[in-house]
Amino acid sequence: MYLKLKKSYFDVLDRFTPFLIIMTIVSFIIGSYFALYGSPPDYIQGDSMRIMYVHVPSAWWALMSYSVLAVSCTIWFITRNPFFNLIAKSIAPIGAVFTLIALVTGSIWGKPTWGVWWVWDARLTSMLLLFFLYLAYIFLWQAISNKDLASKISAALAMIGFINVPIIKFSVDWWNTLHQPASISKLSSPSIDESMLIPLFIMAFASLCFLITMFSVRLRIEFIESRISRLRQKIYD
Amino acid sequence: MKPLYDLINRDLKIAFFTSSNFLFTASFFILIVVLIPFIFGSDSEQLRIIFKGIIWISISLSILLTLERIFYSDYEDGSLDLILQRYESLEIIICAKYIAHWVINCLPLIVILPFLSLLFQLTFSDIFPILINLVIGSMGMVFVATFVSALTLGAKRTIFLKGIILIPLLVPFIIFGVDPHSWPILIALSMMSFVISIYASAYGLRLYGE
Amino acid sequence: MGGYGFYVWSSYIIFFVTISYVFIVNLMKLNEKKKKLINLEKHSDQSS
Amino acid sequence: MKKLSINELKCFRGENLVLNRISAEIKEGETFVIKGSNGSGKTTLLRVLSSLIKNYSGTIMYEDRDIKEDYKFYQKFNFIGQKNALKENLSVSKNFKLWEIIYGKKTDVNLLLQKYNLNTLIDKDISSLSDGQKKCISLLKLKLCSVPIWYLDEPFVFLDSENRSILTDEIKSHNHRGGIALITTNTELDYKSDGEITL
Repeated sequence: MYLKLKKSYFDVLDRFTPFLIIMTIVSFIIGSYFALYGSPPDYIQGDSMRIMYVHVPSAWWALMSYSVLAVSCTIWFITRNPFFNLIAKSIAPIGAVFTLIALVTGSIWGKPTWGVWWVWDARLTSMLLLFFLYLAYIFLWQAISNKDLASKISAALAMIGFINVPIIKFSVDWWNTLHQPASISKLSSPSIDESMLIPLFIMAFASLCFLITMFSVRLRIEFIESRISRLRQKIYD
Repeated sequence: MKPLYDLINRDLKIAFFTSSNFLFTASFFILIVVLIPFIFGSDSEQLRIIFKGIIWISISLSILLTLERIFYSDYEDGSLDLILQRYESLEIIICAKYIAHWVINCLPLIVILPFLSLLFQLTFSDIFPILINLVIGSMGMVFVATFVSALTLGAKRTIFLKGIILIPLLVPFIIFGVDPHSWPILIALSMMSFVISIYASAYGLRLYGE
Repeated sequence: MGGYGFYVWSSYIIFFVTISYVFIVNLMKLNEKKKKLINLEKHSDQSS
Repeated sequence: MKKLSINELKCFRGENLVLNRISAEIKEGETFVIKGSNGSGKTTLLRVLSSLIKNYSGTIMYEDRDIKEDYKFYQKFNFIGQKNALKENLSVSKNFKLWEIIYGKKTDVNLLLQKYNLNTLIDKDISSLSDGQKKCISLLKLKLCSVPIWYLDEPFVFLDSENRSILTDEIKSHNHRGGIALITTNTELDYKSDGEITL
């Protein structure tokens, strides 16, 4: 099974990359302005609310990346088109980075709000487990030297991990209701003021642009790598 | 049923011939449990609370430490090839592994648990719910460990990688296992992981047969 | 920032430093691979 | 006529085409040698023929039945791979006990080892044996079941001249009984084979 994608498709990606980079930078600047100065502080949490504008988008895109990963692995299982494996392989590190950012900013937000750096809150705990799922996927690619085998195995594990995500979420919620003292305030507030939605959405958009940029760059790296290995084979045969 | 019996017999024989037999796992548990009072002090009230956690920690550890014995040791010396060519049905090979592995590594803990609980001044009525959860939960954990082992056969000998893959998958079992009233969920979870495990392990073995 | 300045700034700095690090590393890797590919293509043209 | 016929066999490993249109016909009582440089797919061919690899195109027929449809085919061959299937920390006799379970047949291990002058090894641990001794013991698996087809992957590696001739005699007598033998090797055989498959 050869990668049936022409080089020209990836040249299109190459041409779009500068545009994406500019869009990312501009929307991050606008978003940061709104997030840090252009919006009022929350009337309960005060200025620590501003951490949410980087924390929440990271958590969203971390979860979305895992869904993309698992869905593309599933499609790969059905169609056996290696392109979907490349998608999964290139999005995994970005998702892991977003998960890490969500974890770190979450615990920074926790310090002024809860008074401690880490609470065994259901969301934080399941995010931590998600991070391990990402790590397992990435390490598996490195541990198996036969790339064809690695793609099959990691796709299977990504799918099993995807089945496991709701189970982990459910079990951690269950565990949390048993052990958590009720005094700690939850992350989600019932209603978000419109003035907070604007910076949140701009930052989310900027992070998404960043994700797409990184994704296209990594996709190109993977594609070039597979071309290199095929060329090497041609030369040494 | 003959192939199933044969394969279980073979695994049990290997366990008895080598040092990895029942005595080994049982003494491993006893050692971990004995370490605990040195850390937390001899206050029996506190120890009684911790005891349940120790049991689950030690069973997860034993599942993790013996992970490579499920398929990897057979794969490494070539016995897996022999088994795969002599037995037509992968599912029987996998089921035999479940039973043999559970009997060797989890059954000793369950058997000695009532005696160990005497050290912590627990009565049988205290220990009975833990025991039921332990039986169901350890079976589910063995199912998960089997497919992780089957899928990572081609990876280099890295117990850390296998641990990173395995531990997040074991978390739900530990959460529901520790709660004495959630045994129905534990049964559902174990049955689900049985179904997934049969498919995933067969997939893994088929890949490495190649 | 009402006493929360340290937390807010540190989280923003962590966020931006991390993503620009990831960005630069991957861009450098892409350029390196591109060079490698061009070299190899030259090599295969010569050999064929 | 019991013959093993391979027809237009093709097998991919990942993106590489390892076996390209292999055809051969091996009649009963014949020994075939599979030749090829390192990494040319000799072991892959044997694994395909012993249906460990099921993902191939082309047909393999034995006794005029496709081996994919013959669910009893696994009782008709014995594949001795390059790995010895020996547990390093167990003694020879205990390893034989494990093999007996897998092959489903009891044998007198003492007698078997005596026949090949290996009876001094019976209580030794595998880890203390040399590579040649391990190979000899691994090849004794052929004696644990009587099957018409033998697949031997590099059987002569590590063997000294005495054991080579013993193995050659064994293969010859297997052929006399009407058995088929397929051997991969890098070196020349001591006698002329009935045919070759070159990869």
